Amino acid sequence: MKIKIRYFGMLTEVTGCEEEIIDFPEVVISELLEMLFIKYPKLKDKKFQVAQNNELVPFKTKISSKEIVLLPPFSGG
Amino acid sequence: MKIKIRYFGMLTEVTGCEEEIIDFPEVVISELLEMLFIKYPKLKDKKFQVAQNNELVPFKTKISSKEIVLLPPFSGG
Amino acid sequence: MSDNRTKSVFKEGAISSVFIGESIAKHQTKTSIGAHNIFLGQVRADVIDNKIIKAIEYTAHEEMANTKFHEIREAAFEKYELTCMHIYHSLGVVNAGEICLFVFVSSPRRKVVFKALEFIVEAIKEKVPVFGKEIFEDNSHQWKVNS
Amino acid sequence: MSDNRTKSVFKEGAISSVFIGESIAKHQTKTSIGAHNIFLGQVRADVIDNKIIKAIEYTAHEEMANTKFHEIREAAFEKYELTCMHIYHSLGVVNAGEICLFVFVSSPRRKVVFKALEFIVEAIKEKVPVFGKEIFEDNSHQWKVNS
Repeated sequence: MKIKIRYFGMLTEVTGCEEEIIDFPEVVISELLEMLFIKYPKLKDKKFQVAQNNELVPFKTKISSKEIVLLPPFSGG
Repeated sequence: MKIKIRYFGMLTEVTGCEEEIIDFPEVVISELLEMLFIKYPKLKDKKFQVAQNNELVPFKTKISSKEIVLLPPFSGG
Repeated sequence: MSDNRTKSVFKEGAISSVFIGESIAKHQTKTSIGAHNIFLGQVRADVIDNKIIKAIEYTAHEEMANTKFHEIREAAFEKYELTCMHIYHSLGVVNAGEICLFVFVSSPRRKVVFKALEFIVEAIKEKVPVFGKEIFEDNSHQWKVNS
Repeated sequence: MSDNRTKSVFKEGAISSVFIGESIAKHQTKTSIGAHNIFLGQVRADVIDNKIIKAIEYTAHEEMANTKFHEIREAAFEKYELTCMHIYHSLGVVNAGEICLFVFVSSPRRKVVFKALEFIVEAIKEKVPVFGKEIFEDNSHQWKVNS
């Protein structure tokens, strides 16, 4: 399954990109994150939340979208 | 003792004036009011407060200013 | 930083949106400010017994009102960490839809501005001797009562 | 009366004082309104380790942000008796002293506008995925953290 992963704010400095497409066989977000932690070891030290379908979701959620988004703490306003 | 009495808002419709000078021998505001109630019987039905020296004062206060002000309920803003 | 404490509060007639915009612009050189909060009172065209209010005519005991505005300003600066504060109130006729009260507070941080603005507006309504005469379209009137 | 619900919230660059003044002017035909409350977020020139912040560059997850702005708007109209509500947030670079957030609520009566405005501003800070990059005068940066 090909998934687009998007990064925002300070996370883009860890990954060096704003988005990437990863071919990924697993079904749960936490498994995807484990893979990303191997690819980007510094990501593990960052505070972030995950959204899919424009909603924040717990890490144990099944992937149900073609797009997974990693969001650092919000700092609008 | 000559005292200037000033009226504001709806009270000016009861007294027909915004200010008047009254020659008044007494020393307490409530006594002044008794006299005004005789002059303007409808004043008794109105809600108002009294100020002297730019401060609201109880009716039992002694007159210590040349100017006594009758103020209906405030309705600014 | 509590500047402009002695500026006059009363303005003849309505307070224009251009004046409000210019007041905001003047604060853009004050780069310690992080949050502004502005209250605007606008004259409503209320309908009472089938008659529409077309304007409010404001009068005030000006000397006492200025004393009270000054006390409210001092109390707000004492209570809250404000960078600046401005209060303007109309005197004379303000038509329905026009602005009669403009209160503007600024602070480095946001949480304080909400509390400070409400404190000031409520104090103005309660303590300042201003009187509104509500004028209907047929030129009859009634005296405004604050709730 | 909850108009303008679908207007876009994000604006490229700073929000000008003229734009704010014009927004106020547009509400003067709505004569059921008695009270407006406006929050403005302004970029502070904070000093951190002897370096001055000269600007904040904002980015956002726009689709999710618009969903969240819509939810906040619906919740506020549900909770409070508002005549109208407008939210604008900057994207891109906003210099110190310039305005990056403009929230505008209006209601027939004043008490509700204070509560509604604070509710909306706090919800924006908490729920909307916007990210501020604080840029120092030497062009180094740090990521903004909301308190």
